[in-house]
Amino acid sequence: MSEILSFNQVTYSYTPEEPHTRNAVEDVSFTINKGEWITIVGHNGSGKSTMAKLMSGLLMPQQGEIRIKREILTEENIWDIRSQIGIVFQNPDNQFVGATVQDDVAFSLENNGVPHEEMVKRVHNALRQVKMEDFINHEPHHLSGGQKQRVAIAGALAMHPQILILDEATSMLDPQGREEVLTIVEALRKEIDLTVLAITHDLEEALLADRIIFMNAGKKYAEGTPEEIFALGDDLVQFGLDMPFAMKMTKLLQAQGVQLVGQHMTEEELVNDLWTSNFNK
Amino acid sequence: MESSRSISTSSEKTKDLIITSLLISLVFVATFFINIRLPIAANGGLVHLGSAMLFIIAILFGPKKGALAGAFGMALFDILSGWTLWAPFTFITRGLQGYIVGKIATMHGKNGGSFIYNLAAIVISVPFMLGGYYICERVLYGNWVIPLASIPGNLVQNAVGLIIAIPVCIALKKLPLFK
Amino acid sequence: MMEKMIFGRYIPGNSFVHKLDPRSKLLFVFAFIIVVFFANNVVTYALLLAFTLLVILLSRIRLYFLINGLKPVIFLMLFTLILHLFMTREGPVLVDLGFIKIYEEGLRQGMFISMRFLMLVFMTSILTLTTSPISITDGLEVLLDPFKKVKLPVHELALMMSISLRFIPTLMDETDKIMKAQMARGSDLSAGPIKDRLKAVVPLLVPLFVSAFKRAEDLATAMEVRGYRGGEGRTKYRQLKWMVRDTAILVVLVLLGVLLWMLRS
Amino acid sequence: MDIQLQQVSYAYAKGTPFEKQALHEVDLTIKSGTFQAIIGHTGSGKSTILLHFNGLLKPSSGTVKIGDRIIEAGKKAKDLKTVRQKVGIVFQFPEHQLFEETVLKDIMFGPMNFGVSEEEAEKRARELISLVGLPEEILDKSPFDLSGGQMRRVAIAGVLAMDPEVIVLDEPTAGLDPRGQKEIMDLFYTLHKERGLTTILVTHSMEDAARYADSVAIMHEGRCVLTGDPRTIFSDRQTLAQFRLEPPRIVRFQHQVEKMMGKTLEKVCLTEEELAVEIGQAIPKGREQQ
Ligand SMILES: Nc1ncnc2c1ncn2[C@@H]1O[C@H](COP(=O)(O)OP(=O)(O)OP(=O)(O)O)[C@@H](O)[C@H]1O
Ligand SMILES: Nc1ncnc2c1ncn2[C@@H]1O[C@H](COP(=O)(O)OP(=O)(O)OP(=O)(O)O)[C@@H](O)[C@H]1O
Ligand SMILES: [Mg+2]
Ligand SMILES: [Mg+2]
Repeated sequence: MSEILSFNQVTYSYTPEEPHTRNAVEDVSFTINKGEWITIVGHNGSGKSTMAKLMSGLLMPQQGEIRIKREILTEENIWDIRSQIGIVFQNPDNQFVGATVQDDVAFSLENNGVPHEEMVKRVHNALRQVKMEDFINHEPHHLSGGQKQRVAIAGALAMHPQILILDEATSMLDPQGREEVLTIVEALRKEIDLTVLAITHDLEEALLADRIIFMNAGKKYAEGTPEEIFALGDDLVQFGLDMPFAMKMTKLLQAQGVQLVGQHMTEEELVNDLWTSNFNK
Repeated sequence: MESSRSISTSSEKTKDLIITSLLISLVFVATFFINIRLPIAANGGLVHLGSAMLFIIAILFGPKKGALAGAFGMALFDILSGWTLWAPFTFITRGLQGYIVGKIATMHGKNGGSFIYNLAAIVISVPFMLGGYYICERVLYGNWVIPLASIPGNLVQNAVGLIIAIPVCIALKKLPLFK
Repeated sequence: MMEKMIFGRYIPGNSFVHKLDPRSKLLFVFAFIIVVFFANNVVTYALLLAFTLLVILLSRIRLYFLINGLKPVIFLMLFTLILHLFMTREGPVLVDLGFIKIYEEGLRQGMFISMRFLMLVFMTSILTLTTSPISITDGLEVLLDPFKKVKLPVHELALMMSISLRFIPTLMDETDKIMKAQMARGSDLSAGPIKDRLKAVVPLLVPLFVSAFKRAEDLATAMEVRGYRGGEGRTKYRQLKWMVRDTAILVVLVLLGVLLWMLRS
Repeated sequence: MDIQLQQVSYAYAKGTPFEKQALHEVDLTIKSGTFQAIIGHTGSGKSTILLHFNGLLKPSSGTVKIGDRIIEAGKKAKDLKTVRQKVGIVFQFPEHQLFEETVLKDIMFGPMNFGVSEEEAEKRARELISLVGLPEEILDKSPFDLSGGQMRRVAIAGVLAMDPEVIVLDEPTAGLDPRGQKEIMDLFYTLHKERGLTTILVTHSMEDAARYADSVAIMHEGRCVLTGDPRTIFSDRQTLAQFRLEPPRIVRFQHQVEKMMGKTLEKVCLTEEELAVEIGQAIPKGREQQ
């Protein structure tokens, strides 16, 4: 496995001149490998978006270093590095630059001086990948939130990025929109070997990840597989999150004296356990 | 808004450009969409807030943004609502007006915070606006008298703009955003 | 999502005029405004009128839209006509009502000026009815390109235009929402004593500015991550194509201008 | 205060080429003191209907009765202020409506518009700020210096300060972290229970509708297609699917469990706690010892 992004003791404060306010991100380290799906979870204000901005060089850490493909992120190489990272932000309206869908997808290509014929090819390709090619001439205010987010993903894909960062990209969407976006991202990962870093509050969404980084008040509280993180149980609730449905159910059932063997992440597992532990003996 | 050390100059420029763009949109929206019903005969009493918005922007953001927002925002309104022919005149006249208001309101380090300067800025800009339209319409109608007809309407617009802009500026000045 | 865009007059279509390059349309309208002032007698005005009608036909715009666009200016046109009728006192008297006399020259002048006015309004309307605001912006950007030499930030201005066009619907939506929210809290622009109506402006505009700034910040971030760093080294996705028809229509206009110049008295 | 919609239709941009019929002959009655959920696919007309509850929109045809006030299509509705005071609306992202210099002033803004005295308004603000779970010091801060979650609470306090009899919520928890979401929903539920506030919740979350509502109405393409108690509505998978909705997770899970057990439970459960008890009772206890 090859390392693609790493934080090494990164600290960032929006107000370094006020030592009493807590740092937005404090002493955070982790490594992400190529092809992984990582999720960052944490309460409102725990520093997740700040981390996304640090990764793309929108902010520079006051301490520590960030490496992208083992290269340290500096003021000099940010433009090069940005072209390898795609970010989709939370508010679908505030990141749509172009007048129409195709203009928006082309925006990053234009910025990077991609020749015209190549641009046309890439725009169509990217829109096909997110299944929006029928909307090529639509204006943003005629699209739903989920569709706008898919266009934003296409805009990122057009640059053939190595890493796709989703900063709560689904949190302003309705359930259908959320579903649309997640399905597309999952499909893409298989299709083009993308590394995905998703920031979210949605624990069911976090279950999709290979690994979860759990933030609390600017610090990394825990890191591990979904099983490991959700085993923290009450800590999750205490730090602003919640337990996934199946786990909550497991606990409640056990409190009712129902026999269950272990902790369960998904409903299927739980139902199976219910069956084997209680009926199928 | 963020700490100085993280921001390169290119990003400041980008942000500035976008803010100006949104100010243009705001002038347009105020002209096209925000109406206030007042007991004035003109227009059935509906007065738009375009001029007020233009004054507010010029006072808070200075001559350059004032001029751009006025010129583009108001000309865009003309183009998009059937006054295409007037758009170039509006562009010049309203741009000039935004510039004058912004220039005077931010003179002598006042930065849009002085009641007297803001008032003077708007009042002084009015003759320029009226004159600008007068000259342009003179060309259009080939007559010295007809353009006089639009003066009362323009005066009302400016007066309402003044009455609204001055208190709103005071309120906005208190925001962390504009300190 | 919301189909609430009721602004803008562009009517998509496939006519000859629609298909023209925005640059040629802009140049055309600009030149037309000059040419119109050449006309000064019946023949030249008739020629101009015929030409205008031809362009209207070619644009295949329903007359309804053009007439509709006239609404705001119809009063001005009538006013111009009447003023000229009564104020010009040259030539033979046509109508004599004792206290009012209408002279032939007055009628001529009134008719001519109103017609000139009408043709200008029509031509500029056709431009905006057949060209989307964003194409107009594209066209202007290219036409103004030479001015880069005198430090006119053409790229920035064009980008500014396109971003503000893009955000108009969003901000209109936002305005509507804030208005409703404040109305629900008892502050209303359209009802109550005048003092209260004026007071209701602050609760509307403050959140509107705050929101616009938040959006500006987000958008700046989004643009920068997508590699935006000013106009240098950028390529353009939207390409304008200058066709034979674009040259043709400008040539025709020049010929018309020459003809009018020769025929004017 | 009952709210009753009779044959209410509404069209946006009426009389323009962009006319959009958003509501079609909606009949809906919300009894005083109920917790009513309104659910439906995006664009089904939920937000539009909500704007009729306090006269922010007037029906194109039909009538809206709010308590003893009647708002009728075609008639001029005078003095909507009393209605607006009695029906408070918490819009989606209510923090976008904050504008005053201090949190205190912002909370006082609503009540003072409705003629409440300054002292009384301030008293209410001080009470409410702790009710929404914020420290009193915050009253003197600028609302723009607060975090998103805090701003949301201040905005909610601003609506509650009007002392409404009915409170209408349009997705009040969007964008908050799970704990914030739960706290806000619990706050509204407590208010509903303790003060008898009629509560109308517009939501995409079937879970919230199931957990809190006494009555559920489904909107579909501008029509109110179904109303009823949540147990009945959420147990009917087919009907929900027809309106592009899914049953809440808990109901889906119950379904899975029932399939596995090969028998149905006594009732359709709407909360995790309820279901756990039901399953506990359905499990063949005797066999555990075997
Ligand atoms: N532009 C800024 N200026 C000053 N402080 C900021 C700024 N942006 C964020 N902060 C502060 O930094 C901390 C971390 O914020 P961040 O936006 O990274 O949190 P988050 O985890 O993304 O929260 P959310 O879930 O609400 O998006 C918060 O305490 C926040 O108040
Ligand atoms: N101001 C407006 N102008 C024109 N059409 C509108 C306007 N507001 C809403 N609509 C349209 O009316 C219909 C109903 O919209 P509404 O906002 O009530 O739906 P909703 O159920 O609240 O959707 P969501 O779940 O996305 O909030 C939609 O088709 C929408 O596009
Ligand atoms: Mg964030
Ligand atoms: Mg809605």
